[in-house]
Parts: sequence; C-alpha cells; structure tokens
Amino acid sequence: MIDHLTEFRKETSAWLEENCPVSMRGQTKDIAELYWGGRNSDFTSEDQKIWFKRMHDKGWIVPYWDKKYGGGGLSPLENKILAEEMTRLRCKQPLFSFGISMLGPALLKFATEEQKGHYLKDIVDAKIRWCQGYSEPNAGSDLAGLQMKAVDKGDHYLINGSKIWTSYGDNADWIFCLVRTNTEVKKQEGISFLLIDMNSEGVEARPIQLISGKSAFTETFFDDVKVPKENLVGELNKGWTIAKYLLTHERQMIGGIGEADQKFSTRDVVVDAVGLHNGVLNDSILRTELVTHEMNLAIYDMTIERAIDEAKAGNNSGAASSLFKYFGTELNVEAMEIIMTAGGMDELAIEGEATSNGFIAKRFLRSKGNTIEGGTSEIQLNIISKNILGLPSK
Amino acid sequence: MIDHLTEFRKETSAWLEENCPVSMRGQTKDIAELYWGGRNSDFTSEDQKIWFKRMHDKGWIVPYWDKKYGGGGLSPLENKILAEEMTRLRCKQPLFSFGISMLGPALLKFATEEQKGHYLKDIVDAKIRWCQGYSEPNAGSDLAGLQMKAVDKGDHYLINGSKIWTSYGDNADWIFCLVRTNTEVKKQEGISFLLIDMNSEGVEARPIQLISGKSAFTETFFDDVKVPKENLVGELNKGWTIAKYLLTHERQMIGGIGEADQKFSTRDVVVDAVGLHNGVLNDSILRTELVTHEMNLAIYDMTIERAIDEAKAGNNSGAASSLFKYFGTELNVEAMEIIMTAGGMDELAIEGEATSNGFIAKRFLRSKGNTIEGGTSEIQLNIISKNILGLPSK
Amino acid sequence: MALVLNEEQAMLKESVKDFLNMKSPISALRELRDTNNPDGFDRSVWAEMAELGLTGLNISEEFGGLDFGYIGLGQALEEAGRTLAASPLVSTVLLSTTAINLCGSDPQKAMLLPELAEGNLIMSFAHEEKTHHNPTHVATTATLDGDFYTINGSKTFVLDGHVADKFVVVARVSGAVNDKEGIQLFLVDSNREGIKVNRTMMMDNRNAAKVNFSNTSISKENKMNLSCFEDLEKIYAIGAIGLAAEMLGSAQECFEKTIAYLKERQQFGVAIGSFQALQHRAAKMFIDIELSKSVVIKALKAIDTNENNLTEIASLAKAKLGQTLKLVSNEGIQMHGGVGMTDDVEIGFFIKRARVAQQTLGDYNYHLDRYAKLRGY
Amino acid sequence: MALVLNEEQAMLKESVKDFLNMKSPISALRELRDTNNPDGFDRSVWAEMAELGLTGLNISEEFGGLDFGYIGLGQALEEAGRTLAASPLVSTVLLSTTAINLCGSDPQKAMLLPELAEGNLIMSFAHEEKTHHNPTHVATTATLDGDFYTINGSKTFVLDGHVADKFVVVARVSGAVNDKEGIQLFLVDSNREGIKVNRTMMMDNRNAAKVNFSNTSISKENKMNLSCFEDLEKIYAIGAIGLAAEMLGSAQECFEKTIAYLKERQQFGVAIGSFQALQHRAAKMFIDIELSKSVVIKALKAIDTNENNLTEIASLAKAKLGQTLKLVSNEGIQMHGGVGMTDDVEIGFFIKRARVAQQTLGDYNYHLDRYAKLRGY
Repeated sequence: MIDHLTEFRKETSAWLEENCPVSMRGQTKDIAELYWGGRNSDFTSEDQKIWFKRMHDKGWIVPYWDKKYGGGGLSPLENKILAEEMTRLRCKQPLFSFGISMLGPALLKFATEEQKGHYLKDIVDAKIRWCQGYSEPNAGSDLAGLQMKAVDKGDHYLINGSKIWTSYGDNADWIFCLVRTNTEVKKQEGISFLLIDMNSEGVEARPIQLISGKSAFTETFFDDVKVPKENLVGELNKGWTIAKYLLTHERQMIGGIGEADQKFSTRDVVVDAVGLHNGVLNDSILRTELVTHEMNLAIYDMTIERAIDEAKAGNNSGAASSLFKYFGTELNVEAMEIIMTAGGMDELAIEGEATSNGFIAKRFLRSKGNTIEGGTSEIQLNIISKNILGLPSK
Repeated sequence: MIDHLTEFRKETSAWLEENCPVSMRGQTKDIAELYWGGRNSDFTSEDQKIWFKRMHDKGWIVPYWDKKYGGGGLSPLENKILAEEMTRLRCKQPLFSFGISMLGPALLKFATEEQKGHYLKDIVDAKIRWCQGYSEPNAGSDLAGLQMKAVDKGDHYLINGSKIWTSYGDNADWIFCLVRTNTEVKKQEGISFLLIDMNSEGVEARPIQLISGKSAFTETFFDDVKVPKENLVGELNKGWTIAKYLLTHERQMIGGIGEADQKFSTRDVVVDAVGLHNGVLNDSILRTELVTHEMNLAIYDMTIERAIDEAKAGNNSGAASSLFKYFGTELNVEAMEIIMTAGGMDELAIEGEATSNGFIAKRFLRSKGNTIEGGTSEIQLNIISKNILGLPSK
Repeated sequence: MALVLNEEQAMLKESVKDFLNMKSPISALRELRDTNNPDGFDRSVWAEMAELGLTGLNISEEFGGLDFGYIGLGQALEEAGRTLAASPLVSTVLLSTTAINLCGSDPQKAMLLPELAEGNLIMSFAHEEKTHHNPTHVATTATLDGDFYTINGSKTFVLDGHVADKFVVVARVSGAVNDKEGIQLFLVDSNREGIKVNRTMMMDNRNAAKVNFSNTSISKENKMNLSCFEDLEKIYAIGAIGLAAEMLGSAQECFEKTIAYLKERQQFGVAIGSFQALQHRAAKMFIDIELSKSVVIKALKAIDTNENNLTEIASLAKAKLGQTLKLVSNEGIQMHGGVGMTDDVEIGFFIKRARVAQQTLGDYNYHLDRYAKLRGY
Repeated sequence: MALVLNEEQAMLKESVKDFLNMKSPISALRELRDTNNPDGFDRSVWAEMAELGLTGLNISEEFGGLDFGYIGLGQALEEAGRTLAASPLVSTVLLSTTAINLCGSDPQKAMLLPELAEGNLIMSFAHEEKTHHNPTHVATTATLDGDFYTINGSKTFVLDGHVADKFVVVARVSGAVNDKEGIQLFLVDSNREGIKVNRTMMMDNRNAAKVNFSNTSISKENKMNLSCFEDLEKIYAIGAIGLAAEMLGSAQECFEKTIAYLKERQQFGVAIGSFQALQHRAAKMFIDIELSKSVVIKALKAIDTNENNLTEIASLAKAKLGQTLKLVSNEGIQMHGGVGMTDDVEIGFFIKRARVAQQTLGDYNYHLDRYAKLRGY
C-alpha cells in the first residue's frame, strides 16, 4: 500500500513537471484568470488550452470522480497526493467550475445514473458552466421560504419567479435551482431541485451593484420558462434535503474565503503603514487589535488542522462547518477593519491621482458581505445553539 | 422667588453649620455607620442621636414629605438647596431607611390617608425599619411569576411561601411584599401589595452566603403567617402596578451604586499598581482598557446631567432608568475587572499575613451581582427593545 | 448651561431638517456620484443654505452672521449628518471660519467673515501631511522675504480643496518637523502661482485634495495670528466636536432606518425585529446613541462657554462618536442582510461616511491615546 | 503528530476523570475550605493520585515514571480543571518536575525523580517576586562561599509553598535585577535555616506562600544546570501550557453546567435556554471552547515534539484560555442569575479559579504583549 503511494507520488510529480506549462504555474491571484469552461468561454492562452487538455486526458479535471463520469477514479489518498504535488509545483487548476464544487456532490448523491452520465461528463469536458439559484429577494435567511414556482404542465414545468445572489449568472449556461412545487404543505416539504438551461426563453440575468462597486452577483428573472420534467434531480418535493446537503459544502468554502481571498499579510500591511519604534508598533491600540487578530488566525488554523485530524480519526462532526463559516468570516472582517485603520486617510480615496483607486476600500466594503452570504452569522449561531448545544425552541 | 431661595440657602447653611456635630460630617465610607432606626436599633454615638433629633425637629428626616406625615414640606427647589448644602458641608444623612427610599413613594401614591398617617410617620420617627420582599427563589427575572400565597381568611390573609434577596431582612421590623392573591387569572393580575410585621409568628429570615462571602441579603420564610386585611396597600390584585412603579425607582438607585459604592479612583489604583514609563502606563493593553473605562464613566456622568436637565425641561422619559441600570452596573463590573488586572497576584489573596484579606477580591466578586440584582441586564435590554424601540414580540 | 436646546436652537434644528430633507436627501448624494458632478456638491443648494444662514451660524452679527455659536452650528451639522448632505459645511464653516474667528487679524476678519457669512467664499483648511492626523507634523514652510512669504510643501486630505477659493494653510516659519513652536497659519488664494490641486474622491463620495505649494508667494498681510500651538489645538478640537455632531446625526438616522427595517422585514413568518438576539443588539445601540447625544451636546456647549478642558472633551466626543457610528453602520448592514450590501438601498452609504469621518481630525485610537495622555498616563 | 488523542491517552484521561469525579469533586474543595484544612488539599487523595501514576506522567520510565509526556499530563490537568481539584499537581508535577527534567544534574535526577514519581515529595517552584509575572525580575541572590551557596531574598506566589518539602529557587549568581544573564536554579529543603514561609489562601481556596530566605545556606551540589535564560523561559512555557490545559477543563465544565441550567431553568413559562439572546451567547462560547481545545492540544504536542516556537505557542495557549475561561465563568454566573451569586451552587467556584489561573505565569495582557514582540512588533 505505502509502496504503491510512494510510487504514485513519484510518477505524478514527474508527469506534472513534464506536462504543466511554465505559465500555468505560480500563485493564482484572481480566480478570473483561470479557465471556467462553458459554451461562450474560450481559452485565454495556448498554454491554458494545452494544460486543460493534458489534465483532461489523464482524467484529472476531477480526479476523484469515477472514471465512468469522466473522472480519474483516484482513491482519496491518491487524490490528496495529487493535490499536494500540484500545490508543491504551484500548478494552477485546469478548470474552475461550480459544477465540480457545488453541483457535483448533489448529482453524485441524488441524481439518476442517466443524469450523472450526462451532466457530470459535460462538467468534466467544460462544455457547461453552472451557476446556483437558491436565494430569493424575499426569502433571505429563511431560505425555505422561497417562492419561485414550478407548475406541473404535464410534460414540463412552468417556472415563474426570481433568484438573487447568483454568482456569475450572466456568464453561466445552466443554473441549478430550488423551486416551489407544492404550496399546500410545510414550506420545507414543497421544494424541488431543478436544472434549467439559461438559454431557455424567459430567462434573464442582471448584474447587481454592491456597496463595494461591481460584483459577480446577478439577479435572475424567470418569466414563463418551460423546463422539461426530466431536469428534476431527486424526488419531487424532496429538494430541501439536497439543499441542506449542499449548504454544508458551501459554508465550508465561504468560511475559508477569509484567507484564500486575501493576498497580503495583515501584519505586514500594518507594520508598513504605522511603523515601529524600538521594535514596538507606533499605535499601541492598533497593536493590541493586530495581535488579537493574529492569535485568532493562528488558532483558527489549528482548529482546521484538528478538524481534519478528527475527521481522519472518524470523529466527523457537522458542527465544524457552522463554526468555520462564522469565525472565518469574522476574522476576515476583523482583518479589513485593522487594515483600514492602519491605512488612515490614504485608503479612503476611491478615485484620484496618486491613489490606489480604492483597492483596499472596496475590499473593506466587500468584506461586510462575508458575514451575510452563505448563511448569515446569526443563522450559524442558531444552528450551533439548536443542533449542537440542543437548546430548546420556544 | 429667587430672593426667597437665596434667603433659604443662607439660613439653611447657617443652621447646618451650627447644628451638625463635627463627627456627623465627612464622607460616609460605609452605610452601616449610619443610623438605620427600628425597634432594635440604637444610636452608636451621642452625636448621632443629637443629629437625628435636631433634624427630626426641623422635619428634615424626609424634608420633601408633607408636614402632616412628619416631613418638612419643602418645595422641590428648597429640597435641592438643602441637599446641596448638606453635601457642601459634608453632613451625613441623619437616617438611612428603605422606608424613605423604597416604600415611601408607594405609600404616597397608593395608600389610604389613614395608612399614610400611620406608616409614613413611623418611618420619619425611625420607629420601624423596613425591608423589601419582591423576589422569590423560583421567579428570578420573571418577577410576576411569584408564588407566595395570601389566602383570604375573612378578617386576615394567611401567608405561605418565601422571599429571597431581601436586604437586611434579619434586622428589619416590617417587610413590604408582593403576594399572590389570585391564581386563576393572568399572572400580573393576581398580585397584591402587602405590609407584614416581621414579628408575626411563622416568619423567619436567614442570611445568604454569597460567592464574595457574607452578605446583607436574607431569604425569608413565611409559614402560615396571619396578616390583618388592613395591611393591604392599594387595590386587591392591583399590586403589580405598585411594583412597576417602585422598580423604576430601585433601578435608578442600583444603577448609581457603581460610583457611590466605590471608594477609590480606578485610574489612581491602576497607575499606582502598574506604574508609568515616560508618563505612559507600563501595560499598554491595560491602558486602553482604562482609558475606555474612564471615557465611558465621563460620558455616563454627562448622560445623568442631561437626563436631569431634560427632566427639568419636562422631557422626562422612562427610558432613562433601564439605560442607567444597565450601563451603570456594566461600568462597575468593568472597573473591578481592570482593578483586578492591575493588582495582579497581590489581589488574589483572601487570607494570610501581609495581605489585605481580599478587600478588592471580594468587591470584584460582589460586582458580578450588580448586573443581576434589581432586574438583570437582559431584562433592561428587553425593556428598551420593547418599550422604547417598539420591537415586536413573537 | 443646561444640556438641552433652547427654543431658538430647537427651531433652527427643525428648519434645517426640513430644508435638507427636501433639498439634500441621500438620493441627492447618489445623484452627485452617478452624474460625476465636478464640484462634488450642489452649488444651488449651498446658496440656499447660505440664505438660510447656515454659513453664518458661527459668525457674529457684527460681521453679518447669525451668532448662533457652535451649539447652533452643531444642530445644523447633526441634521446634515442625517441626510449625509455633501456641502462645504465642514471645510468652510466648521474649520476655516473657526480659524478666522480665533486667529484672524481685524482686517482679515473684516474682509472675510462677511463674505463667508454670505456664502460667497469656499475655503479649505490645509493641514494634514501624513496618512494619520498629526498636528505637530508640519513640514510645509513659509519663508519671509521682504513683504512676501514663500510657501513650499504638500498637503493631503484637504477637504473640498478642488473647489476652494482660498486655503488656510498650516505652515512652519521656524523649527523642525514635529516641533510645537514655529507653526503659523496663512491665507492663500487658490489661484496663486505654484499651486497644484489634485481632486481625490473618497469612499463617501465627498472630496478631498492633495495640494502642492511650490514657491507660492503671498503678501505678508496674509499671515494670521496663531499665538501658540494651543490655538491650533483649539481649532482641531472645535473641528472634532463639529464632526462628532455630524456623526451623531448619521448614527441616529442609520439606527432609525435599521429599526424600521427590523419591524418591516419578515423572515420565518415573523418580523425579524422579534428575534431577541437582534433586540438586545438594538437596545445596546440605543444606549450608545443616548450616550453619544450627551457627549455631543456637552462638547458643543463647552465651545460656546470656552471651557478650558476643551481638548479633553473633544477627544471624548470624537472617540465616542467614532465608535458609535462604526457600530451602528456595521450593524445596519448586517441587520439588513444581503439587501444591505446592495447599492440599491441607502444603508450602505452610512458605513462609507463612517469610515471617512472616523479618519478626519483623528481616529478613535488617536483620541483614546490623547485622552489617556491628558489624564496623565 | 495528529491533533487527536491516541488510545492510551484517551484511556488515561477517562480513568483520571472517573477517579476525580469520585475522589475530588467540587464539593471536596468546598469542604477543604469550610473545614479550614491546614494543607489546603487532601493528602490521601494525593497519595491515590500518585498510585494512579499521575505524579510520574512526565517522568521517564528509567526513573519510575509512566513517560506519558506532556500530552498525558495535559489530560490529567484538564480533568483536574473540571472538578477544580486542589492538589500539588501544578506546583510539583507541572513546574518542579519539569525544572528537574530540563535542568537537573544526573545525580539530582537520580535522587529526586523516583521520589517525585512515587509521590513522596511535594515541591514548589519559587520564582515570582512582583505582583505580575516577570521572568527577568530576579533580585534574590545566591552567593558562593567555598562549598556553600547563601541565598537571600523574598519570593511571592509560591504555589503550595506552605507544604513544600523542597523548593526550586530562582536566584541570581551575577548581574543586576532584570538582567537575563546570571540567573540560576537551586534546590532548597524547606526546613533549612533562615527560611520563613507565610501561607496565603487565594480566592480560589488554593494556597500560595510568601517565602523569605535570609542567609539560607545550601551545599553547592544543590545548584542546578540552567544553561541560559531560554531554559528558564522553556520551564515557564511548559507551565503556561499545562495551566492552559487545566483551564480548558474548567471552561468546559463551567460551560456544560451553564448549558444544562439554561435547559432546566424556567422563566416566563419556558426554559431560559429558549431565549435567542442567550442562545447566541452560548453559541459564541461554544466556538471559543472549540478554538481553545485546538490550541491546547497543539501546544501540548509541541512540548513533546520539542518545537522551537514553544514560547510563542505557550503565549497563544495561555492568552486564549485566559480569555475563554474569563468569558465562560462570567457568563456562567450571569446566566445563573441570582442563584449563581450564592455560595450554595458551584458555578461561582469557576470565576474564582479563573482569576487565579489568569494571573499564574502571566496574564492575558502579558502574553499578548509577548506574542506581539515575538512577531516583531
């Protein structure tokens, strides 16, 4: 076993060294520079195309999916080794896809074999770019209170309503949605999970302007849109189960955004901006805030490490995702507050000569959304108090 | 008008100068050193006795009560001048009495003329020492959920139950209580306000030990106690109205405890204990805590000043009492935390040679009760959000 | 002096409120932004503000002002904070007029105050040189040569600097950077030679400028009479208190909008304002706002009665309001949820203004540090 | 090394838990207090703890210990924290044994470690001289004269000093107070001449002592081998981490008792745990405790694997646990309401222990400051 893995690491490393073009290595500064696939997407460079094709041929676009769905069929340990080697050699992802990270897990668990063969393959081949349609303008944290209707019309559903907070909805080909298929029952029991082609007549996606400026979010409107009945995933009116399953995934992703998204060390920014005197930061109050933040960050990392070790030891707890979502986003907000304080008047400018045009200011404003999107901080605290601590409802 | 007041101030000042014994002047370090009155109480010094008698003869035990009840009949402005002059000359209060501060307002507003003549006079004459019986062990913040029963037995009520958190219950002669006189109606509508002689058969008061050590609190047990029906104040089953009226008074008193109770400047204690380097406190984190606290304290004082000015201008708002109770007690807790941090290992000792036997430690522990007694901080926040902000109940 | 408004002051406040609600609501700020207005404010509204007397609130009747003092100006600023009105109220009335009141020579006062009262002059106070407010950091120099001073140096964060007719420039006639001695104020027309002004739009959509003086020559009559560093500190103290008044208005408006939303927004079949966790947070904000009201009115009165602890009370006011407005504007967005993050609603404008106001004339940390120093630790 | 316990460690923890629940529950501490126990702990329970092997957890098998390392000792301390067990576990096992492990000469180890493992020796680490933890502040001197050292000085906060058979004394052989150089450790029998011990009972009902050395003479074989100041810092780091483990146990127990009370206590006709404001505060405490678990196990492992950032991670652990235990013990009382203030219930014992543990080996502020320094600011 160990021999096999050592061998696998060696081979993988050699293959990556040989096949990953130089321009496809190095830190990914912005996910926009990656290849996203889809009907209207093109490669931005020849190297990007070569890299995608080579990885695709190996089955390594989604290395841990079954080969019959276009995956690489790697075991968890092999997949981990591949990921480690890619990190070590700083290889970029060949395809960035919500289809892989957000829809895939649902299809694998809830879709029919036919649906899997069809949709998973299109994801791996980068033919279809997916986006997510859960939230609605009037639902907010009460996700299950969604109103977008799918009415049974015999051979198809007729869809009316709108979705909000869809990332890159204006660039996606298909959308996976939660829709209301029964209004007579408890709200959670009348929801279904539906796949909709964004090319269908009556679909329109409009970008949303945030307080921080342009955003990747859209609001998507559905006006008498016809959707074939075979696009239903899982059982009719059982969509809430799928949603809950996927939300746990999403929460983990957003909790991690804090660091992943941040291209600088808070400590370095603060020390640069404020300066030291005898080795001590010039602003003693900010120093306390910074050290508190750095300690929080270090302990957060240790908690991730512990959660992974616990999971390996078989003590997996659902608790973790709410904790990480809550604390990870609080940390991100904390970092941006500290950076703004350190930057002082300089970082207030969003336009003008000799300014950075609000690079930091916009990030600061955008960070305020972290504790809202993907389930508000309040919802995470509710989940912890009810599901983990077992505190009673009224 | 102004001439009269100027004259009154002059006369008052002269009279106090002449009549207040030297030993009855100076800061009151502990309310226990004052004269409390009551059946079993005696003066602790001849001066104390002289001072009481002289003030009593002037009607200045409760200067603002009507003369027919033994008061001085002073107008609000005259009363203010007297208080100012007593503060200026540092005259101690001639009588410390819950009868004046806590029961008096209820009697004045809700009692019959006969009751007023009787009970108010006994308070002024220091014949009866009163204590308060509101809280019950199982009621807590849900004060209206009290269980101590008063059953109508024709010419008397029969009392069974217990009261907790009665200050100096073991030294008092009489207790004013909230009792349940109807169990069939909404809880607030079955409460009455009753006066009970602590000498009655079946009454027993036991002192309560706190985490900070001995306390002035007692738990008081009532076992088949007979109380004459004329001891009822206000209407039967309308006691909740009286209670609410008095609680607003009490809240204001406790909110103020913070400073009144504190015999030292937090700033001085901290600077002494931690020391300065180039004029800056040696512990920069503690410095931030201290300055935050001092700013809070200064703004709290300004808010009291503003509330008084608003009241004079006729903009009286009930809001104030919850705000002062909440913030005043938070400040007191904050001060004790800072002082403990500044004191370090020295202030941990509660027993031993070359220690202060826990003088500060016990105050620190006792301060934790401030945010609970007299309506918890949570109750104050509830009151603000419901009564002032008008936020809805579920 | 009681901590309540008298009838005259209350009436002033009411009329400013009505005026701004009509002429300069938050939607006006949005329009200035979206149309990329070259001034960054509406000159016709500014003219009407002058007509209403707002430009002369802190100018004595002798010079054509209303003589309402700073308690009066504070009420106007508070109302301007409520609607986030963009105007030269801070740059011209609060800072520059104050400087002239305190340090202008008689001829300077006679010449400028009537023009300021009329609203004919837009002036900017050019003081900052670093990223953080720092009164002693003056590297800009003014060198006397015969009858002229030559000014050299760079100023940053000059509020409304791009539209200023005149600057009050803080410059050094002697001493080294960070010396308290040797600092002086100068009146400089913005069209003098050697002045370069770069407009900077800030995140709250108001404007500051980077202003460069390169051998700018002015006649020596333009020197003001800053008798000592404490005079300069007094101008900053008054500025900080005025800003605190403006921030109080913003905090109240943001809070009231949030409370209204808590009552209106339904989730899980009930108004979200019925959730106790939000109720307690709302109650704490209420307490902070009540405390803020007290320190602001106390501080404004302290200017008018010339209290000698003005610097201390200014730090108290600016620090407290910085903290309150930060809390309320953050909670405002959080409690509005996703909606609060969109540019469509107005709640996000408060967090932007909060950040800029925070940094103007010393942030929370600056004032905490100064208060501690004044208290001897 | 994964951040989970192996089977052996988990079993150890379980058996310590069972033992302490039976032999040293919180009621035992109350009894020690109320009966004014002269030792401040139960010698028979201590003997049983030794039998269980707890006194030898961090002693190698060679010297009769169990060699469970600090991850093992940490589990015992955590369980002792849960029941607030008063015993010489910190003074003797955590601090003194560690000092001998790290700095004892071979003969010292051979003589003392077997006795310590057996539980035959109670030892105290005598280091503090000021009101706040301060490693460089060593005014106590040890002067060599022929074959003897003479010790002079005063120590404070000597844990269990009143019952110690032997002290490890931190004293200076050269240099001035606050110099890092010239500090050394000495083994001193408590019955030597010139030693005066004043027992001090602390608010958590454990004991420290003020110990005075006046020309106390010891033979030079009692000098230990502190090679440099970093060795001393390592002892403190290990001590801080062990204390953090104990505090983790206290925090968890206090939290669990509070959650149980929230579910049980009825007010307004419902369990108070159904109030959302309390629920959110409870959830935040849960998060703090989960974070605390991570830093404690990481820190304990760092001792056993001899990581070179031990000082940094010790500050992280002690600071975090200081903050968590403070929060949880304060909230414990507040959520228990009036009942929590009475001596009748046990929740108040946690806040007392929290305060003492906070000050032992550096409080929150001390460790924050140190962490910032280690991070270069």
